[in-house]
Amino acid sequence: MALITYWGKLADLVGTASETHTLPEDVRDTQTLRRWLDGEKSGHGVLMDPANRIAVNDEIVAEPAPVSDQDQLAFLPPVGGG
Amino acid sequence: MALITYWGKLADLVGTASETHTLPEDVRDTQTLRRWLDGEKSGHGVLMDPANRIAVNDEIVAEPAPVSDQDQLAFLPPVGGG
Amino acid sequence: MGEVLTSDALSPGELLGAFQSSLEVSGGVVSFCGQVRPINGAGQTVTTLHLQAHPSLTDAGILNAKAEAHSRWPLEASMIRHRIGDMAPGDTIVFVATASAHRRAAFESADFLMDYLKTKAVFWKKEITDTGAAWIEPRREDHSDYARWASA
Amino acid sequence: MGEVLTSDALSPGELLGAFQSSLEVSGGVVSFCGQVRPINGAGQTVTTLHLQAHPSLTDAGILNAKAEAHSRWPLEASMIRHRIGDMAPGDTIVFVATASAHRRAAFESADFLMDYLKTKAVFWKKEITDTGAAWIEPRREDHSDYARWASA
Repeated sequence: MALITYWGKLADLVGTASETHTLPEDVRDTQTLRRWLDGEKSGHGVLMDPANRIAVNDEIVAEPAPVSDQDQLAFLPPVGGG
Repeated sequence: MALITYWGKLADLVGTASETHTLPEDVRDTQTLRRWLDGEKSGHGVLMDPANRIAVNDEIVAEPAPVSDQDQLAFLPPVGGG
Repeated sequence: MGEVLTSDALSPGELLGAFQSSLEVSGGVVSFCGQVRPINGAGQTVTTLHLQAHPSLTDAGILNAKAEAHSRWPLEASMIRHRIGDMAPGDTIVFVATASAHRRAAFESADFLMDYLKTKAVFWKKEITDTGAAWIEPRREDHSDYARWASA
Repeated sequence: MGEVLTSDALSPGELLGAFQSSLEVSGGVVSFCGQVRPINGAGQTVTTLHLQAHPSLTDAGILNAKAEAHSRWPLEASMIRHRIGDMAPGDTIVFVATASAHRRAAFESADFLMDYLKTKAVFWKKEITDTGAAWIEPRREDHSDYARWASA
């Protein structure tokens, strides 16, 4: 089971901040993850948008990057504080 | 009588911070003032140095500027705070 | 949450006082504090600003930026405090202070840290106004401000 | 002496706190404080720094510079406090704060005011070290720092 988290506006857009999924066999990297999950969540492309970055186990990754069913996968929209 | 004041390092160099003088008849502007006073105070040119500016009645002047025997004349070495 | 992030109110005067009394040799200290503005860029009345941080990425990124500031400028010390959670107009969101023997180093490094915090630090901001709620992202100028530091 | 010059100790934390609580709309506040350094540029131990001001020229010049800052940048407020008389190492010589809706305006105007104070403000500084006393004048970098603002 992978833990998938959505941050900032993405939690509002997909309707949850955190969920677990058993990743399908053919989801092996961030590219296949994005396509599959955007369909699951009816994201209408928002989870495909590279402006929304992915962290795998608390590291923001250069994509495509491998993912596995034991990972924590975070979707991070554009950031900014201050 | 003119009130002549010396600020910063100039008070140390001429040995006083403030003095009154009756200006000689031929001292009519800052240029003649500088030459006369540098002789009086044995300034060895320090009062002729344009880096040391003159304020007439609390206004820093563009030189040469007129001076009279009723003026307050201040000699101001290079400034800087902070 | 480490020493950077807090959900408690920030008091810039007290933070600056504490920062300064910790210094030994610096001639110059620059501070920046950012407050929640009562009116947003669209002229709407802001009631609440909500700042969300990530439990590990936010802190790690800020500590990296702090280390980069110390490697680029000769700083004696720096301090970064960033509020998270719900804030009201006038509340301090962020406090940054830098200390150096050289005034220019103190100014530039504080400026650099603020540009980082505005565009690269892992925060998400939601603004609640009298007409609704909206997630807000850095402005174009914030990104070009940060880009100034790339060439140095 | 007006509100700028004082022979009493300056407390930057208290000044920043007071400045900030006076603000209504600004999103960003930049402050600078300069302290007496315990060791001078030549490596000598400083015991006292003496700052002399002129009774009218100093204040008038600083108020002019403040007005110029307000005409060049969209500031809500600014504060300048400068110590005169005898100071010990660690004492605050100068405190400047600027507030604006725009962070860049707050940074640039504080920087401008400090460049003014370092090179144009009517002060004379005498440094007393363990080896004697010397009048000190602005460094070459201070003058080139101020010259940055001429073209804008």
